[in-house]
Amino acid sequence: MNDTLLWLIPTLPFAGFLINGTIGRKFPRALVSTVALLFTLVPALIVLKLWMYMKSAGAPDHFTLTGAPWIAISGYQVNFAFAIDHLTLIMLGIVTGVGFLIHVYSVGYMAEEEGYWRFFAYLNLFMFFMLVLVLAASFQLLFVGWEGVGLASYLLIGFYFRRDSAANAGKKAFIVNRIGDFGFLLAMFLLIAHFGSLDFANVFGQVNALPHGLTGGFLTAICLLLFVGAAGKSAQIPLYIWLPDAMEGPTPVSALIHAATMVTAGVYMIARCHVLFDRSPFTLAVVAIIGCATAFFAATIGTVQHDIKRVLAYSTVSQLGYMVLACGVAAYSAGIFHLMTHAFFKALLFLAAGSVIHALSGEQDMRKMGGLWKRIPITFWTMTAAVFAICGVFPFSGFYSKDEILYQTFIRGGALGYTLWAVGLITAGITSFYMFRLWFKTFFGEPRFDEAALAHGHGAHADHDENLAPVHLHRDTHAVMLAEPGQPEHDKAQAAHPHGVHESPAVMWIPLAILAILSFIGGWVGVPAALGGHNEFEHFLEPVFATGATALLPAPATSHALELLLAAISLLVVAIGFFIAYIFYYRKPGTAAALAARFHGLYNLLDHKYWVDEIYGRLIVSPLLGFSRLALGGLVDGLIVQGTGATLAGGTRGLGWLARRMQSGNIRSYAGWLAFGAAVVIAIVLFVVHPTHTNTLTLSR
Amino acid sequence: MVPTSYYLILAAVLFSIGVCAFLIKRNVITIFMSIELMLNAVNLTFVAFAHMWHRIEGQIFVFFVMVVAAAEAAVGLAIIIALFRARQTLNVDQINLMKD
Amino acid sequence: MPTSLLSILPEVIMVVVGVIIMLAEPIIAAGRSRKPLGWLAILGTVAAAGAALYQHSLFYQFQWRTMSAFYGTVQIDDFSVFFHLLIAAIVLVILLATLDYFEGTPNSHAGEFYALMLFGASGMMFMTCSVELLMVFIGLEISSISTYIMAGFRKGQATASESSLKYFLLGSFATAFFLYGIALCFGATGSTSIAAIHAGIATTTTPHLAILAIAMVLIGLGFKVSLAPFHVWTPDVYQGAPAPVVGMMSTAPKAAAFAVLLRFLFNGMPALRPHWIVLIEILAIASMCIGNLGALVQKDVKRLLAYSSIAHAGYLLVAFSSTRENAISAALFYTAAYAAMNVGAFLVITAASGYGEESRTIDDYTGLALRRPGLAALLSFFLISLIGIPFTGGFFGKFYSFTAAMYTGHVWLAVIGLINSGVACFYYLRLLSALYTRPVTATESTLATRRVAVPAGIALAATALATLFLGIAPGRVLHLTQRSTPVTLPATPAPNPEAVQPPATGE
Amino acid sequence: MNLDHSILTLLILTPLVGAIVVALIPDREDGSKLHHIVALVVTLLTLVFTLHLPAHFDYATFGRFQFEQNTDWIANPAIRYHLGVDGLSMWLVVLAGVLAPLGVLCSWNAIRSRSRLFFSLFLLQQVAMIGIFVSLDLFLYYGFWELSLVPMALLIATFGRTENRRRAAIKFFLYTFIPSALLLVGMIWLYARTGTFDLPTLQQLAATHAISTNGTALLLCSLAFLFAFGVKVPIFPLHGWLSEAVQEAPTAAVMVIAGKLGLYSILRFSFSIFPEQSRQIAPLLIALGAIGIVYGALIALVQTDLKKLASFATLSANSFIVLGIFTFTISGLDGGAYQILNESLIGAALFILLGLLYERYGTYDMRDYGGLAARHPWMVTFFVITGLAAVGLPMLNGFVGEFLILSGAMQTFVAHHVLWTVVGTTGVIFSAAYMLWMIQRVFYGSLGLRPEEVPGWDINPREHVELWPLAVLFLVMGVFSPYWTKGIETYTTSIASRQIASAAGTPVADRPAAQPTGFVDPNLGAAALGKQAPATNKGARY
Amino acid sequence: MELALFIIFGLLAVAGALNLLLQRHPINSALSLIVVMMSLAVLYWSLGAEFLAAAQVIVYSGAIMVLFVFVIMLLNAGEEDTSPASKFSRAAIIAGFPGAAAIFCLLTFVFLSERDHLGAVPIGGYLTGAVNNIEVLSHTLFTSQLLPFEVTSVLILVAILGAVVLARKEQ
Repeated sequence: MNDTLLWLIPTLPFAGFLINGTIGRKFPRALVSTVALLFTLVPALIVLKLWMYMKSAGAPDHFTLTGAPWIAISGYQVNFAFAIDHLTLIMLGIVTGVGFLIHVYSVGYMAEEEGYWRFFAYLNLFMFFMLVLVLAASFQLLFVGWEGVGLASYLLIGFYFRRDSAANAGKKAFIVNRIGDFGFLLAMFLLIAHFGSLDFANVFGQVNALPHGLTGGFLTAICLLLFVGAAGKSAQIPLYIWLPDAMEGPTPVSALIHAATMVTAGVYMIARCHVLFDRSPFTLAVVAIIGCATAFFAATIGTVQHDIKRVLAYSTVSQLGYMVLACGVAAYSAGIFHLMTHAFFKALLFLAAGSVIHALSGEQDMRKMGGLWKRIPITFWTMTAAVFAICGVFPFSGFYSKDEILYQTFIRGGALGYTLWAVGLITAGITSFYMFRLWFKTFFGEPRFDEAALAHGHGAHADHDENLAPVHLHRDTHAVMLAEPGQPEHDKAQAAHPHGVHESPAVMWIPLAILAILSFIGGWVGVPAALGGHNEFEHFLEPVFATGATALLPAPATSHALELLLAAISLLVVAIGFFIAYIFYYRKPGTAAALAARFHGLYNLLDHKYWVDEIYGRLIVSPLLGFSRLALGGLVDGLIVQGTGATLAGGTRGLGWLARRMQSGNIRSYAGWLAFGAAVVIAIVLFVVHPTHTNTLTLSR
Repeated sequence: MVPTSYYLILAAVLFSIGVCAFLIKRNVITIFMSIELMLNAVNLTFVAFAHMWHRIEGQIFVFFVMVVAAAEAAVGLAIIIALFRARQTLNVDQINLMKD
Repeated sequence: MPTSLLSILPEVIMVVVGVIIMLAEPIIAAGRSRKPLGWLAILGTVAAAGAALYQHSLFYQFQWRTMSAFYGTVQIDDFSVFFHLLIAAIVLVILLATLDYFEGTPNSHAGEFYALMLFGASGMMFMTCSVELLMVFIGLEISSISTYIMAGFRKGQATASESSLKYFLLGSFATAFFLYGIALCFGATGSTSIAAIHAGIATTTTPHLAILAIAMVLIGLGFKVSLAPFHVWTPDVYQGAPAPVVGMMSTAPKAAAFAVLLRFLFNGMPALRPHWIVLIEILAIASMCIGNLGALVQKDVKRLLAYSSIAHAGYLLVAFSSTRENAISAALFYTAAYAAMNVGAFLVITAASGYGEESRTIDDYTGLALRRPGLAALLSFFLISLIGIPFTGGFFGKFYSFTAAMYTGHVWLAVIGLINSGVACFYYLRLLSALYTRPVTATESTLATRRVAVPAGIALAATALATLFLGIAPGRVLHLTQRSTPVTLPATPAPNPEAVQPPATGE
Repeated sequence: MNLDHSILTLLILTPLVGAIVVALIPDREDGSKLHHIVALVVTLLTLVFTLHLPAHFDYATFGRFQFEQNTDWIANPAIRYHLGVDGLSMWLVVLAGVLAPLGVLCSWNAIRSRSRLFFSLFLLQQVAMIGIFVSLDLFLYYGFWELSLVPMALLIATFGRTENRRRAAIKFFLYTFIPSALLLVGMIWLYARTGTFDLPTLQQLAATHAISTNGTALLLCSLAFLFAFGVKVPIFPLHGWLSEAVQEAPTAAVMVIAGKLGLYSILRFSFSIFPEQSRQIAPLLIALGAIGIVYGALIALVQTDLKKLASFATLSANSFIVLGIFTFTISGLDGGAYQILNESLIGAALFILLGLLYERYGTYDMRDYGGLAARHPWMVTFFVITGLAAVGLPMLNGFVGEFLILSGAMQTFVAHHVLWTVVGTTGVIFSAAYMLWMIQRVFYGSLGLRPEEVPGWDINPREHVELWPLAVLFLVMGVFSPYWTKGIETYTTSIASRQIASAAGTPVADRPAAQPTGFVDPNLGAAALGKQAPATNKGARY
Repeated sequence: MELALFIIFGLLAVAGALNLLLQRHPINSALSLIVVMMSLAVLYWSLGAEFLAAAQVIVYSGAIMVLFVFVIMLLNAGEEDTSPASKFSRAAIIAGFPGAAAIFCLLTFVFLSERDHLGAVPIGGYLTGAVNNIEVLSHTLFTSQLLPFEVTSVLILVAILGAVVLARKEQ
C-alpha cells in the first residue's frame, strides 16, 4: 500500500477546504461542488483500495504511518502518525462512504443557498478532521480530529448565522463539547504523567504489560475522564443537550455530523481505548448505565416531539446510548456494529426528512404534514426502509446490531445486566413507537399542510427564517447597503424553484436509495450464529478487541436458544410499539391528544424534555454568570483588586492632603512647625543612638 | 562666681522667648525683632563660652553676628517696606496669598 | 600669585565682576538693555569656573591634596573645586537663560540681578571651601541675603514680596538655630574650625553640647536644603519667586549647604556618627515622604517642583547614612544630577511662562506639546529624570544614593526611598501626561508662544545634555566625586567612639 | 565582517535611529503618511535583522548565550554592556520584530494626527522591548525595563480612546513603576552582596549558593523581583491596571502591553538568580495561575465591552503561562515559553481585529454590534481563526502551549498541583465560552445598531497584509512546533534539570520507567499522595 | 556680688523679652528689645567682653534698633490687629509652643547636666590686665579671621544693593 495515498485520505478534503474556503466565493457553484465532491470521492476510493489491501492475504492486520513530529520536547514527543487497523478501516469506510453520499445529496439540497461555497468548505473541513480522528495513532492526534469535528460542527450548525437560534446552537454545541474535552484533556495529562506517551501502541502496550490483576486506581480516573470526553462528543447524559439544538444546521449536516459520523466518535474512542476501559470495571459499569439511561431517556422525549428533525435528533441520542451501552458491557464490536448500521439508517432518515422538508418548502412540523406517501414516493420508500431498520425489524440492519447489543447485555448477567437489558428492551419498544409515529404522521392520514400557501410561497428551505434569509454573503459592502433586504435574489430563487409539493431531484434521491439499500442489507455482515450467520463483523474486528483484559476474562456463556428467544422478545416489543403508533396516529388520530390531556403532567415533562435545559440554565449557567458578574467582577475585581489599588492611592493622596495642611500660608504656623521640628530633632539626637553601624563595605569595590 | 550654665540657661530662656514671640506676634516688624532677640541670646551663649574657654573666637563671632544682624536688618526692613507697598499691611496673617 | 589669593580666586573674580556690574548699572541709561551686563556676568562666571579648574590643575601639577590659606579659614581641595564648578555652572546656565528674561520689562533691575547673582554665588563658593564655621556663616549669609532679595525680584507681584518676606523671616529664624549650633560647638570644643572641632570632640568634657550642636546645625542647614520638617517655606517661596531664581535657589545654595553639612558631619563630627545617623535616617524618610505626599495634591507646577525638591533632598540625605567615602561621592553625584535636571525643569518653565508667569497650574500646561513640542520634550525629559528612569542623571543619583545606604545595611531606607520614588512618579506623570493631552476646553491656555531665545536655548540644551550625560556615562562623574572627599587637616586618628558616649540620660 | 557579534546592538540601534529620524520629521497637517512609512521601513528592517538570529543560532548549545557582546560601560557600579540571547530570548526578539510592523500597519489610519509623536514613542518602545530581551546585565536590563514604561504611558495618555486616558496611563505607570522600585532594591542588594550585575555570573553564584547565606533575605529579594514581574505580566490579583490600560491604549501599544516582558523576566531573572526561592514560592504561583485562568475567563464571560473582555482574556491566557512555568517541569516550561509567543501573536491578532471594528464603527460595546458576518466575511473568518487559536484548538498554536503547560502541571505529581491543574483546565471551557459568545454577539444574529447606521467595509488589502501572516503563523506554529521548542529547550533544560537535581537528589536515569505501585489515583487519593514524597519527582522522567 | 549682678540684669533681660512679647504696639516692643540689649551689654561686660558690651550698645541698640524704630515710623505701624480673623495660628499653638518649650527644656537639661564641666565665671575679664580685650580682638580679626572680616564687606555690599533694589520706589 502506498503511503502517499494514505496520507491523501485526510489531506485531500483539507485541500478542498482550503480551495473552497479561500477562493471559493469567486467560483461558480458547479466548480465548488466539483471540488468538494472530488476531494471526498478520491479518499473514498483510496479507502476502498486500502480495504482490499487489508483483506488480501498476507497483509498485516494493522500498521502505522509516521510523519513529522508535531510536538517534540525532551521526554515527550508526538508525531503526525496514522495507525490503521480493522476498526479504523470500518470507520474510514463509514466516514468516506456516507460522507461522500451526503456531499452528493447536499449538491441538490443546498443548490439555492447563499454561502454555497462556505457550506462545502466546511463539509470538507469536517471530513478532514473526522478522518484524522479515525486515523490517529495517538490520543493527541485523535484529539485534533476530536476538536476539529467540533469546530466543523460549530461552523455548520451556525451556518445560518443570521438566526440567533442557529448561532446559539452552534455555540452551545462547541461549549458542551468543550466540557467533554476538558475531561479528555485531563485524561491525556494523566496518561502522559503515568506513561510518558500518548501513543496508542505505547500506552496500550504499557497497560497490557501491567499485572493482570491490576485494575482501577489511576486507570479508573483516566477512563472516567475519557468517558467525560466521550459523553460530550457522543451526546450522553448529562452532556447530550447540545445535539437536539444542533438541528439548527442544514439537514445534510445533521445527517453527516450529528447522526452518522461525528457523534459516534465517542463510541469509537471508547472502543479504541478498550484496553484501558477493560482495566476499570467501575468505569465500564458507569459507561453502561449512562448509555442505557441515555437511550431510554432520549427515547421518551422523542415520543412527544413534533419537529421531524428533533424526533430524529432524540432518536440519535437514544441510539448512541445503545452504542455506549454496548461499550459499557465490553461488547465493543457490537457497539461498532451498531455504529455502522446506525450510520446508514440514521443518515438516511435525516436525508429523507430533509427531502420531506424540501418537498414542503421548509416545513418541519409533523402536525402540518400527512399523506405524503403518494406525493413523494421515493422519499417515502427509502424512509420506510430506514424506519424499519432503526426499529429493528427483521431482517433490516438495525435488527442485527441492536439485538447483538441487547444480547450481550443480557449475558453479562447480574442484576445490572438484566436491568440494563430490560431498559434497553423497553427503549426498543419506545423507539418503535416514536419512529412509526413519525412515519404515520408524515406520510399517512390527511394532508395537513396548506397546499395553496406552498404554491405561492417561495421555495426557501426549512432552514431559512423568512426574515433573516442569509443573503449577500459574498457581496461586497456596497451591494449590502444597496440591496437590503435583497429582493432581487428572492425573485430569482422563486423563479428557479418549482412550487408545491414535489419530489427531490435525482442528485438527492440517489444517495437516499443507496443508503436505503445499505440500511436494509447492512446488518447482514453481522448475522449471529444463532440466526445461521457467522458474525463476520465481529471476527473482522477481533484483531483489535482481542487484546486487553476482557480477552483474558472467561467469556460469558452463550446460547443460541437464548439469543433467539431474546430476539423474538425484542421483535415482539417492536411490534407492540408499532401497533400503539398505528392506533394513535392512524386509526384514531385523537387518542394521542386525549392521552396527553389525561396525563398532562407526564406529557408536559416530556414535552419540555424534562426541563433539563432549564435546570442547567438555572442551576449552572445563571449562577455561574451571576457569580462572575457580581462576585468576581464586582466584589473581587471591583472591591479587592481595584479597591486595593484605589485605597492605596486614595490613602496616599489623603496623606498628601495632610502634608498640605501643614502649609497654611501663615508664617507663624510655619515657624511653629520649625520649632516643633527643632524640638524633635534635638530630642532624637540626644536620646536615640544608633546601636550598631558598620563601616565594612565601600562603593568602589 | 556665677556658674556658666546660668548664663547658658538665661540665653536659652531668651532664645525660647524669641521663638515664642515669633509665634505670637502679628506685626512683621515685631516678628523681625524677635529674631534679633534670638540672635542676642545666641550672642550671650557665645560670650559665655568664650569666657569659659578663655578664647577670643567666641567674641569675634559675636562681632560678626552683629554685623550680619545689621545687614539683615537693612535687607529685612527693605523687604518689609516693599511688602507694605504692595499689600498695605504689616499683619502676617494677611500675608498668606500662597498656601497649601 | 600669592597662594592666599589663589585659593579664593574664583570668589574674588565673582565679587570683582559683581562690583563692576553694580557700578556700571547706574551708568547705563534707564531704558537701555542690560544684556551687556549679563554677558559680563557670564564672562565672570566662566572666568570663575576657569579659576576653579586652574586650582584643580595646580593639584595635579604639584601633587597637592589640598591648599589651605588665610590661617586655615579656607581649604581648597577637590571637594571644593567640585562645588565651585557646580555652582559656577548653575549660575552660568541661569544667567544665560535670564539674558532675555528681563528684556522689555521696565524696572526689572536686571543689572542688580546679575550682580546679586554673582555675589550670591561667591557666598556659596565660600561656604564650600571654608573649614572655619565663621567663614561658613558669612558665606551662608551672603548667599541667603542675595537669594532673599532675588526671590522678591518681581516687585509688582504681591506673591513675590510675600515670598521674599517668608523666605527672609523663616530663613533668619533658622539662621538663629544654626548660629546657636555653632555656639554650642564652640562651647563643646572651644573652637569653630572644623579640624579643631574634630580634634576637640575627642577630648571634650561636655559631649552633650556637641550633640546638641549637631542638632542645631542640622536644623539650620536642614532649613536651607529644605529637609522636612524644616521645609515649610519651600512651596510658598518657590511659587512666588521668579522661575529662573527658583532654578538657582533650589540647586546652588542647597549644594553649598550640603557641602557644609558633609564637611561638618564627616570631617567635624565623625566621632558622633552613632548619634547623628539616626537623625539622618529619620530626616531622610520624613523628607521623602512629606515631599512626595505634599506634591501629590499640588496644582501649581512650581509648588509641585518645590515639594519634589523636598523629596529629592531626602533622597540625597539617604546617602549620608553610608560610610564617609560612599556617602560623599553619592551625595556629590546626586547634587550634580539634581542640579542638572531641576535647573532644566525650571528653565523650561521660564521659557514657557515668561516673566509674567501666566502659566502656573498643571492645567495651564495641558497641551504644551501641541504648540511647543521641543519645550514639552525637554520638560518630559527632565521630569523623567526627576522620576528616576534609567539613562538619566536622576536615576543614577538615586541609584548611588541608595546603593551607598545599602552598603551600611540601610535596606529599609532604600526600600522606603524607592517606594517613595514610585509614589512620586504619580505627580510627575500628571504633569507629563498633561503636556501631551489636548486641552479639554477650547480656550487657549496662556502659554506664551514666543520663541526661546538663543542663549536660553543653549542653557536648556546644556542642562538636558548634562542630565543625559550623567545618565549614560555616570562613571566619569562618579570617579570625580569619589576623588573629591574633603580633606581633613590636620589628619588626626579617629577617636574611640566609646569615649564620647553620653552619660545615661536618666539622671 | 561577522554580523554575529554586532547583530544585537544593531537590533537595538535600528529602531532607536528610526525613532530619532521620525522625531525629526515635522508633523504636517495634510495627512501625509511620511512618519508611517518611515516607521514601517524601520520596523521591517528590524524584522529582517531579527531573522538573522534563528538563521545563525546554534541549537546544539545548551545553557549558554549566543551572539554575545560584552564590553565595559560603567566602571562603577560595574555595569557592562552585555548582550546575548539563548533560544528563549531569541524567539522573543523575533516576536518583537514581527509585532512591530504589524503595529505600524494597524496604526496606519488610526493615527491621523501627531503621528510624529506616536511613531517615535512606538519605536522607542520597540527599542526598550528588544533591549529587555537581549540584556544580560541586570542593570542594563533594568534600564530598558524602565524605559519601556515611559513611551507606553505616553502612548496611552496621548492616544487613549476616552477622556479616561490620563488616568489609565498614570495607573499603568504607577502599577508597574512602584513594584519595579522594589526590583531595584533587590538589584542593589544583589549588587551590594556580589558586586556584579552580570547575569551569567550571578547565575553561577546562585548555583553555588554564593550570593548569600541568609535565606530570608534571598527569599525577600526574590519576592521583590517576582512582584515587579508579576505586576507586569499581570499575575492575578495584580492585574488592577490591565483593564483600563487595554481599554485606552491604541492597538499598536496594546499588542505589547502585557505578558511577554514580565514572563520573560520571570523566566530569565527570577528563575536564574533565585532557583530555589522560585521553587519555594511555586505552589502559590501555580495556584494563582490556575485561579487567574478561571477568574479572567469568567469575568470576560460577562463583559459587554470588547476591549475589557480582551483584557480579561489576556489575564486568563497569561495565567496559563504562569501556571506552566512554575511547575518547573520541562513540559511546563517549554509550553509556557512557547505560549508566550503564541499568546502574543494571538493577542496581537485579536487586538488588531478589535481595532478594525473600532475604526469602522467607533465603539467597543458589543451590544451595539451584531450580524456583521454577512458584511465582513473576511473579518469574521479572521476573528474565528484568532478565537480558535486563543481557545486552544489543536493544529493552531495555542493548543500546543496550553497542552504542554497543563500536562507539565500534571507531571509535578503533587496533589496540590494536580488540583490546580484541574482548575486550570476548566479554562478551556470558559475560554471557548467567552470567545464564541463574543463572536456571536458581534458577527451573528441580526444587524446591530451601529452597523445599521454606519457603513462598514470588509478587510482592505493593508489589513489583509496585517492579518494573513498572523493567521499563517497560527497554523504553522500549531503544526511545526518543534522548530520553536528546540530553541526554547536550550533554555528550559537548564532550568528544569536543576530542580530535579536539587529536589530529588537522585540521578534521573536511575528511576524505573514505570512504577505501577507508585501510581495513585489523583482524584481519589490526593491526600495520600502527600505522604509519598518520592512520587513528587515523577516529572523527572521528562 | 557677681550673682546679684547676673540676677538683676538677667531678670531685666527676661522681663524685657517678655514685654516685647506682650506689647501690642511695635514701638513698645522695640523699646523692650533695647532694654534686653542693654542688659545683655552689662552681662557681656561681666563676662569680660568689654568691646562687645560697647558694640552692643552702639551698634545694636544704637544703630539697628534705630533703624527698626525708623521703619515703624515710616510705615506708620499701629497696634497689632487682634480681630478674630487674626487669631493665633493653630499650628503655632499645637506644634510651636510645645516645640519652643521643649527646646528650652532640652537645652536647659543639657546645660544643667553638664554644669559641672562648664565651671563658673568670675567677674571681670579673664584677660587679666596684661592683655587688652580690644587688642586681642583686633589682632585676631586681622590675622586668623582676616578673610571673614574682608568678606563681610561683600555681605554689606549685598545688603546695600538689596535694600536699594527692594525699597526703591518705582515710577
